Amino acid sequence: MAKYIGKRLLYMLISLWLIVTATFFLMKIAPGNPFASEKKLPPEIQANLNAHFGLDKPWYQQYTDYLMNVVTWDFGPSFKYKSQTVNDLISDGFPVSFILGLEAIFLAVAFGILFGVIAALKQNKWQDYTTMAIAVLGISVPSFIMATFLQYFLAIKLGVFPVARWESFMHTILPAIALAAGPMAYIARLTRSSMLEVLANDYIKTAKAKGLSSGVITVKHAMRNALLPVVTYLGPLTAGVLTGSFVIEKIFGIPGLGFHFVTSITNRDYTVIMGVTVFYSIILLVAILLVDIAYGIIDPRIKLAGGKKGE
Amino acid sequence: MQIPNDKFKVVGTHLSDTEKISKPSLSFWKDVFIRFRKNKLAVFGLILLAILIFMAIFGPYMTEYDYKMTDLTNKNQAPSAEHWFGTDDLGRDVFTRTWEGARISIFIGVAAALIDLFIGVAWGGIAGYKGGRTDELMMRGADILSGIPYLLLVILLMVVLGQSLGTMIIAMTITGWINMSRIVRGQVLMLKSQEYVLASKTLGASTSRIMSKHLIPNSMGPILVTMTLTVPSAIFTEAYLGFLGLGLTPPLASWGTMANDGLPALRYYPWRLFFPATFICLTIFAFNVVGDGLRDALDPRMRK
Amino acid sequence: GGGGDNADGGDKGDGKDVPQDLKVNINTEPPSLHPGLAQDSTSGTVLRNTMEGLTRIGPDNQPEKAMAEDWDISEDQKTYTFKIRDAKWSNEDPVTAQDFEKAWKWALDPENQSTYAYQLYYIEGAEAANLEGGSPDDIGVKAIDDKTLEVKLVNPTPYFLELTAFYTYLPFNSKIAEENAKWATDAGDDYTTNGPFHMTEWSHSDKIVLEKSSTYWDKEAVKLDTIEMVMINDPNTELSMFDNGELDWAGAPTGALPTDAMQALKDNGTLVTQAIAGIYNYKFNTTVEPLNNVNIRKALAHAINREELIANVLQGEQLPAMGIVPPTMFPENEKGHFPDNDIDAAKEFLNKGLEELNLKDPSDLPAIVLSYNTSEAHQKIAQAIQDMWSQNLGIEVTLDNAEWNVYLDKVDNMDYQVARLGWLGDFNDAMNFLEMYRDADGGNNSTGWEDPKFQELLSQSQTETNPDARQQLLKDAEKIFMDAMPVAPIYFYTNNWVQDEKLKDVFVSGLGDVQYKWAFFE
Amino acid sequence: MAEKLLEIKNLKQHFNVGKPNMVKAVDGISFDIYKGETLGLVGESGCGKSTTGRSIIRLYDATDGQVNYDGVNVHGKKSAKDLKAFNRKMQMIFQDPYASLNPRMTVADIIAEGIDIHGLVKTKKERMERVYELLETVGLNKEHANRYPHEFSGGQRQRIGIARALAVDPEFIIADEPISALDVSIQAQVVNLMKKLQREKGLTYLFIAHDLSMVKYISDRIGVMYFGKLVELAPANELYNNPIHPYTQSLLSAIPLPDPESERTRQRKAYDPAVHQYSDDEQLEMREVSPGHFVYCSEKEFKQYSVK
Amino acid sequence: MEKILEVKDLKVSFQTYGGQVQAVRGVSFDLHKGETLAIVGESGSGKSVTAQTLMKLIPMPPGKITGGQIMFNGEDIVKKTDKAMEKIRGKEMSMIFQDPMTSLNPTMKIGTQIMEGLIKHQKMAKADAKKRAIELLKLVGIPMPERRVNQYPHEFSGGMRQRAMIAIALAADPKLLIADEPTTALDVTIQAQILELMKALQGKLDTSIIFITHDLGVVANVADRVAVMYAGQIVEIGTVDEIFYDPRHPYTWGLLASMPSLENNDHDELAAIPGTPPDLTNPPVGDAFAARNKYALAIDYEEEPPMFQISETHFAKTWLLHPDAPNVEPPEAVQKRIRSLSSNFEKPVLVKEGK
Ligand SMILES: Nc1ncnc2c1ncn2[C@@H]1O[C@H](COP(=O)(O)OP(=O)(O)OP(=O)(O)O)[C@@H](O)[C@H]1O
Ligand SMILES: Nc1ncnc2c1ncn2[C@@H]1O[C@H](COP(=O)(O)OP(=O)(O)OP(=O)(O)O)[C@@H](O)[C@H]1O
Ligand SMILES: [Mg+2]
Ligand SMILES: [Mg+2]
Repeated sequence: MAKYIGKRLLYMLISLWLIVTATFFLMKIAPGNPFASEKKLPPEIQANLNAHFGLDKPWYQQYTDYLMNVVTWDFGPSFKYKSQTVNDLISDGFPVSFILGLEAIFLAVAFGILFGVIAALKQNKWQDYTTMAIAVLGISVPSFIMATFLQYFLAIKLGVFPVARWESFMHTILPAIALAAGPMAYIARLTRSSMLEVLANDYIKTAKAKGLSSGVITVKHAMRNALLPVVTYLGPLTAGVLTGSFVIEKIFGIPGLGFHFVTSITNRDYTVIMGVTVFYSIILLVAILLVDIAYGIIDPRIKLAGGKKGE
Repeated sequence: MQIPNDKFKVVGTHLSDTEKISKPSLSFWKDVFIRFRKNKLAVFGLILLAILIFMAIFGPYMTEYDYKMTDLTNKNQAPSAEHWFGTDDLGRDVFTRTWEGARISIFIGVAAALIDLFIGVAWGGIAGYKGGRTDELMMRGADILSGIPYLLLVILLMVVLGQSLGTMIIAMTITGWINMSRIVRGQVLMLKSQEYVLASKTLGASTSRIMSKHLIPNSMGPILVTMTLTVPSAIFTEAYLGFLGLGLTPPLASWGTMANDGLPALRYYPWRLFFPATFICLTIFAFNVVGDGLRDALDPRMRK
Repeated sequence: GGGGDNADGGDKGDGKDVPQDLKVNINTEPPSLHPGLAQDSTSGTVLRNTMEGLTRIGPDNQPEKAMAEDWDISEDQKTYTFKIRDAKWSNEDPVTAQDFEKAWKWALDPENQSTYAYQLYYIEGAEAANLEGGSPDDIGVKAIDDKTLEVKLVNPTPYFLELTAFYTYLPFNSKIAEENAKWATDAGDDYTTNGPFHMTEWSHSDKIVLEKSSTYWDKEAVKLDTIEMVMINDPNTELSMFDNGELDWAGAPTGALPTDAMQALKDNGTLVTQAIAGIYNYKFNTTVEPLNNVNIRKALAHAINREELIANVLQGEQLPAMGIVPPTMFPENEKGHFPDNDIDAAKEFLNKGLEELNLKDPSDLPAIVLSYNTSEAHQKIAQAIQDMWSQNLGIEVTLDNAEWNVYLDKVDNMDYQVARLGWLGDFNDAMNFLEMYRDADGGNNSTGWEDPKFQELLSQSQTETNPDARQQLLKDAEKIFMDAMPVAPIYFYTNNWVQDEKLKDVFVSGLGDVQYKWAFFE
Repeated sequence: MAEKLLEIKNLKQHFNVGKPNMVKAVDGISFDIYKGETLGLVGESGCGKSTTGRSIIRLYDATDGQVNYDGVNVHGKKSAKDLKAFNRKMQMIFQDPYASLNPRMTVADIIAEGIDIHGLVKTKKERMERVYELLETVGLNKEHANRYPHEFSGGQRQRIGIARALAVDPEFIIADEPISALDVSIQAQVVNLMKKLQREKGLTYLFIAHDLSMVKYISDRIGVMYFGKLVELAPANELYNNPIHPYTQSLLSAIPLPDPESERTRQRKAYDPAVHQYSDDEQLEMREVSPGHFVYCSEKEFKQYSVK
Repeated sequence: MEKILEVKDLKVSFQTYGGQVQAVRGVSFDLHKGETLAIVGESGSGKSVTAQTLMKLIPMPPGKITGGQIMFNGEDIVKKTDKAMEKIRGKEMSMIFQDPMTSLNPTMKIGTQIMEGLIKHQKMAKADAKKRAIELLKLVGIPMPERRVNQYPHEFSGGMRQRAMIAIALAADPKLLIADEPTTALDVTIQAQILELMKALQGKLDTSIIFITHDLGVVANVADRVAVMYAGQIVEIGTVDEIFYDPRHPYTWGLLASMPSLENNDHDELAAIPGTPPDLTNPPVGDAFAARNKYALAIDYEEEPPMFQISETHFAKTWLLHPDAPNVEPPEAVQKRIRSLSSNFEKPVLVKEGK
C-alpha cells in the first residue's frame, strides 16, 4: 500500500509537470498578453512591462522560471491584480470556495444517495418517478439557471434568503443548492442504477435470510456495493467543486477561487493561470488517488497494485 | 376411478417428446426489445423523442417566420396567435427558433453521447481491464487533460481551427469523454475479477470481446446514466463554446444559446427561457426514461 | 465589517437620524489602488473618493479647487503653478507639493511599470523620462516649496486642469511610500488618504469599505458615514440586490443593468439616464476589399437604423452617433454629419461603390465578416445590424466573435473586415476622440486609414491657444474623417442606473466618473 | 504409460505476498499428467485444489515453479495467436457455477462463446445446432437456450458451465468439482459423457472432486492434497486399497455410503498432522513407495511405508 | 411428535418472457420437531425453490406463490408481510444457500457477515459476536479462524465459503434449519464434521432440519425421512429406510441405480436416466417423468398419477402402485437393496388429496 501510494505520488509529480508544461505552452501560444487593452499602451511601455515580467526572455527560460515558481510554491504577483500575489489570491479565495464546496458536496451526496436509494427500493412506484423528475430537472437545468431561479423565487419573491454575497450562513445556502443540484441528480441516478443491480444479487437474499431489516440491508449490504460509480464521480467532482465555480461565484458575488480560473485566462494573467492550474491539478490528482484507494476499500477484490506479477 | 386395463401396459420411454421447442429462439437484442417494449414509460420516452425529432425537422416550416428574421419593434412579445411561443429580444419568432435550435441541440446531444460511448467507454474499459502500466498511462493521461485549463484549450482551438461546427465537436471531444472513462474504469475494475470474465479468458476471448460481451454490458447502468448526463451538459457546452466564438455563429439558434439569452429575461419575458428550457428538460427526460428502460431491458435479472 | 458601528445612528453631521450608509456595487476587484498603477474605472472609482488631486471635477463638470487652493497659468499656457492647501493625510501628515511631485515622478519611472504613465506625457520631459531614459530631474514638475507646485507642459493643453483630477495625477503620501513600497496593497495604517473618504477595509474580490475621513479638509461637505463597495459581477444579481434593498444603487457607472430589465425600469420610471463621453463604433478595415471603397463604407454606415437599435436593442436612451466626437464636446453632433437610417443614400453609395468595384449586384459582394468580442450585448447589436444590412442593402454578413484577447489581436493585425470597438473619453476634449486616427499605424487606429489633411489639422490644434479656433480645427478634422468614413459610428454611450429614492447628490461626471463626496440620504 | 501431456514442477501459488495475511495456497507441488488419462485430485477443502487448477490454466501467475504443456511453459510469454490456440486446447469447468456465468448473456450465448471466439461454425444455424447438441449432452433442454443463468437451478448452471467447456473440443479439461451440484443421475450422465469423450477423442482430465466414489470411478490416478502440498499420488485402485498417508486413510474412512444402516455404525479415522512428528531437519518430499505410488514423507516414514 | 412445519399443496411459479415456469407444482409435506427431512431429486426439480419459499425468499416478482399454505408453528407464512418475516428469518428459521460464492457479500468481511445475525437476534455486543463468529468458524473446521474472520469471501476456497454460509446459518440457533446442498463443496472428512455438528445442534436445540442434497450417502447418514422430487413435485416420500430399502417410484430407482460404488471395479457405464427433464413452462400431461421412464404405462402419458400410500410414512406418486398395474422388476442395482419392511401395508392405498 505504502509502495503503491509512493508510486502514485511519483506519477502525480509527472502528471503535474505535464500539466504545467502543456498549460505553459498553450498560454504562450494563445494570442494576447496580460497588458492588452482596448486602449493600447505605447509600444515602449509594453516592452518595458514585458522586460519587467520576464516576458521578453526566450521561452525556455520563461518555462524554467515558471517551473521554479511551481517548485518553490511562489507564483509571483498577479499581472492584473497588482496588489496581490497569486499565493494571496489562492489563500483568500480557496477557503471560501472550500466551504461552499463542502456544503454543496454534502448536499449532493446526502440527497443524491438518499433519492437514489429510495428510487431503487421503490422501482417503478411513485417514489421512483418523483425522484426521477427531480433528477431530470437537476441534470438538465445547469447551475447558472438554477442559481437564477433560486435567487428569483427564494430571495426576491419570498425574501427567505439574501440575494447574493458571502456574509453569513444564510448567504451560503442558495449557492450551495445551485451548485449541488446537478451532481445530486447525477448521483441519484447513478445510485439508483447500481442499487438496482446490487439488489438483484444473491447475497441480498442471504442478508434477508439473516432476518436483517430492509433498512440494514440497504445500508450495509447494498449501498456500499452500489457506491463505486458514485465514488468515481466524486473524485473529480470534489476537486472541481472545492476550487470554486465561476458562474456560481459570479451570480452570487462570492469571493471564491473559481472566479480566477476563468478571468485569469481571459486576462492572460499568466502567473495566476499557472498558480490556479497547479493548485487545482494537485487537488484533482489527490482526489483521484483517493478514489483509487477507496476502490480497494469498497471492494476488496480490486487490487491496488494494478500490475500483474508485482511488476 | 375406472381406468381401462389397457392403459396399464408398459410402453416405456418416449424420449423424442422432450425434444420439442415451443419458444422460438430470440437473439439477445430481440429479447431486449421485448423487455423494453413492456416498459410503458420508456416507450413513452421513445415516442417523445420521436416527436421532438419530427418537430426539429418540420417545426421551422410551420410558421411564416424565418429563424433569423429580426423585427425590432415586435421584440419580447408574449406568446400569441401570431407568435406561438412569443418573440425574443430582437423580435424573432421563438417557435421557429426553438425548432431550428432543436436540430442543433439534439445533434450535439447525440454527438456527445456517441463521443462518450466510443471514446470514454473504450478508454476506461481498456484502462481498467488491462490494468497495470496501461491503466496508469491511460488514466494519468485523462488526469492531465482534465488538469489543463479548458478555456485555454478552447481559445487555442479557435485560433488554430477557426469557427466551425467541426471545431466545436473537437472541443467537446477533447475532454467530454473523461468522466465516462473514469466511471467505466471503476466498473471494469470491479467486474474484471468476476469468474465469468475469467471463464471467458480461458476460452481465449480477446480483450475486445471481453469488453464488449462481459464488461460493458454489465456496466450498462452507470454508462447509460452517465450518457444521459452528458447530453444536457453538451447542450449547454455548445452554448458556452458558441459564446466564446467556437461552433455556431448567431443568428443560428440552439436551445442552449436560447436558454442563455433568455435567462436574464426570466423576470420580464419568461417565455424566452421557458420554451428552450422546457424542451431541454423534455429531451433529457426522454433520454432518461429510455435509458432506464434500456438499462432494465439489458438486465435480464431485473423484475419486469 | 467597518460599517457596523454606524448602523445605529447617523447623528453625526446634520443631526438627522437617517443612517448615512451607502452600499454600491463596483463590479470587480480594483486591480490596483495605487494612483500610479491604476488604469481602470473600478480603481478610479475608489481612488476618486479616497484621494484628492489638485483639482476635482465639480458638480458643474468643471475642475474645481481641491488640493490646490489656487493656481496660476502662464501666458503661453504652458506653465502652471499650483498652491497646495493646508490639507492632511489620514495619518495627520500634511499634504505637500512634494507628494505630488514624487507621485508623478514615481509613475513616470519606468521601473514602476505604470501603464498609465502616458497620461502624464503632457508634462515636459515626461515622455522622455518614461520611455527614453531621460532624467527624472528633467521632468517639468517641481515642488518649489512645501506648498507650491510648478508644472511645465509640452503644449498648451486647455484641458490640463481637468486632467489633474484624473487618478494618475493623484498624489500619495511620499513619506509612507518611501518606507513601504507595498503601501497600496491593502487597507491599513499605511494606506493613507487625503480625500473625502478613508478606506478601512479591503477584502479582496469581496468588498471595500470606505468611511468618512476625519482629516479631510472639506469634511463638512461630506455626509455619508460609510460606503460599502461590494464586488458583484453580474448585472442581474446587482439589480436583484437593489430590488431587495441590499444595494442603494444599481447600474452605471460602477455596475451595469441587464438589458432585459430596461423596459421595465423605464416603465416604472426609476431608470436614470445620463450621456457620457463615449462612442460605440464599427471600424472598417480600409485595407481590404471591398471596404477599401469609401462608398461601400458609407453605404454600410448609412444603412444602420440607429434609432431603432437604441429603442429596441440597447434601450438605454443612447444617442445615435452620426459623428465621432460625443455631443458633450461637439453639441452639434446630436444631429451628426448625416441622417440616421438613410436607406436611399445608402443604396446610392452602394451602387456607386459596386460600380467602382466593377460589380453588378450586392449579391456579387463576398459576404462581409462582422467581428465582435464575446459579449451578449455586442452579439445582439451585431445580429440586428447584420439583419439591417442584409435587408436594406442585400449584403450578406457573417458574424464572427472571439474571446477578448484573441479579438484584440485580430483587430491589431488588421485581420478583420468590420469590427466593433468602443472608446470612452479620458478627458473632456474632442482631441481624445480624434487623435487615435492620426496615423494609420497608430496604436488605436486599426482601420488603416490616414489622411494628411486630417493630420495637419490636428497638429495645428495642438499649438492653437485660442479655444474657439482650436475647436474649429478639430471640427474640420472630424468632417474629413466622416467623409472618408473609416469608422461607422453607431451610438454615443449613456450611463443608466437606478438608485435609492432617498439617495441624493451622487455626482456622475460627463466622463461617467462617480463621486460620493456630496452624497447623502434624506 | 503414454506420453506426458502436462508437467507440473514445484508449482507455488501464494496470495497476499508480503502481507501478514499471506496464504501459501499451493506450496511446491509436482506431478505429471499423461495424455488420455484422468487424474483425480482430492483433498481437504481449502487445500489448494482450485488454485492448482487455475494456475495451470494461467488464471493466476504462479509465484514459482513451472507448468509445461506439451513441453511448452504455460506461463511463459506467448503471442496472441499461440495463446488462443492454447486456450482452445485447455479448458476449465469452474467450481462456482453461477458466478462463472455472465448474468446478461443467454445460455446459448454463453455456451457458444468459445465457438464464436474460435470461429468453429460458419452459420447461425450451425451454431444453434451445436448449442442444442451441447445442451442435450449435459442433460439440459433446448428450451433452456434462451434463458438467463439466474433462471436456473444450481445443477443446471453447473451443466451450462460444462457445456461451455466442451464446446471448443479441448484436449485437456480441468474440471473443478464439475458434478458436485448435480443429482446422481445427471452426474452419471456427465461422467459417462466425459468418459466417452475420453475414449473417442483421447481427452485428458484433471478432475477435482470430493465425491470419492465418483473420483475413483473416473480416475486413472488420484492425487491427494493437504494444505497446499500433494501428499499422496497413486493409481486409483491402489490408492483405495492401499492408502498410505494418514490423511488419505482418514479421507477414505469418511466416505458416506448410501446405506442408512452402515452409516449409523460407521467409524471415522481422524487425521492429526502431529502424528508425523517431523523434526526440523528432516527432508520431506514425494517418494515412490511402490511403483507409481508416491507419498509425501520423511526418510524415516519412507522406510516404514516401504516395508508394508 | 410436534409438527413444526406443514406444507400443503404449495405451488410456485416464475414469470419469464418465455412463459410461466411452474417450478413447484403442489408440494405437500410436514416436518416434526427435531427431525431431519432430506430432499433429493432431479436437479431443477424445485428443491431450492421450495426451500426458499419456506422463508419467502424467492424474488417476487417474477416469482409468485400461486397456491398452498406453509404452516410454521401454526401460522401461515404465505400470508406474512416482509416485516413480519424479518422476525422469523435468521431466528426461528435459517438457511444455508446452495451457491456459496454469490450468496456471500463480496465486500464484507466474513466475520462481519456472521456477526450480523448475532447482533441483531441475540443482541450480542460486537466483541462477543466476534468471539462467537471465530468459534463458529472453528466449529465448521476452518483453520486459523482468528485470521479468517477478517478475510473477504474471494479469499476463501469454495468449500470454505460454504462453511462460512453454514456458520452464518448456525449462528442463529434456529428452530428450523434449511440446508440447501450444504456440503457439496466439502471434502468427506469436513463433511462428516459438519454433519456431526448439525446433529449436535439438533440434539441440543431440538432443531428440525430440511436437508437438500444429491449425495445419497449423506442422506443415509443424516436423514430421518426422505422426499424425492421430480419436476416440481414430490414423487416419493418415506423414512430413510423405506426409501433406501423399499423404493417404489421408478425415478427413485433411477437415482439409486446411477451411483457408482466403491467396491466394484468394473468400468462400465454408469446407469444414467436417459433423456432430459421436462420443460416446466409446459409441464407434460400425465406423469412428468413418463417420457424418460422405461416402466412408463400408457396411462402415464394421459393422466397424472395420484399419491399411493405404502406404509404409515411411505407415499409414492406412480401408477405402478395401482392395483391394475403390471408388476415390474426394478433395475438390478435397486433389487440388491430391497428388503421387505414390516411396517408396509398389505397393499398400496390410494390417497385422495395427494399428501
Ligand atoms: N428466477 C427464476 N426464473 C425462472 N425460473 C426459475 C427461477 N428460479 C428457478 N427457476 C426454475 O425453477 C426450477 C426449479 O429450480 P430449483 O432451483 O428449485 O431447482 P433445484 O431442485 O434446487 O435444483 P438443483 O439441485 O440443481 O439445485 C428450475 O427449472 C429453474 O429453471
Ligand atoms: N484470491 C485469494 N486471495 C487470498 N487467498 C486465497 C485466494 N484464493 C484462494 N485463497 C486461499 O487459498 C487456499 C486454497 O484455496 P483453493 O480455492 O485452491 O482451495 P480448494 O482446494 O479448491 O478448496 P475447496 O475444495 O474448498 O474448493 C485457501 O486457503 C484460500 O483461502
Ligand atoms: Mg475449490
Ligand atoms: Mg438447488
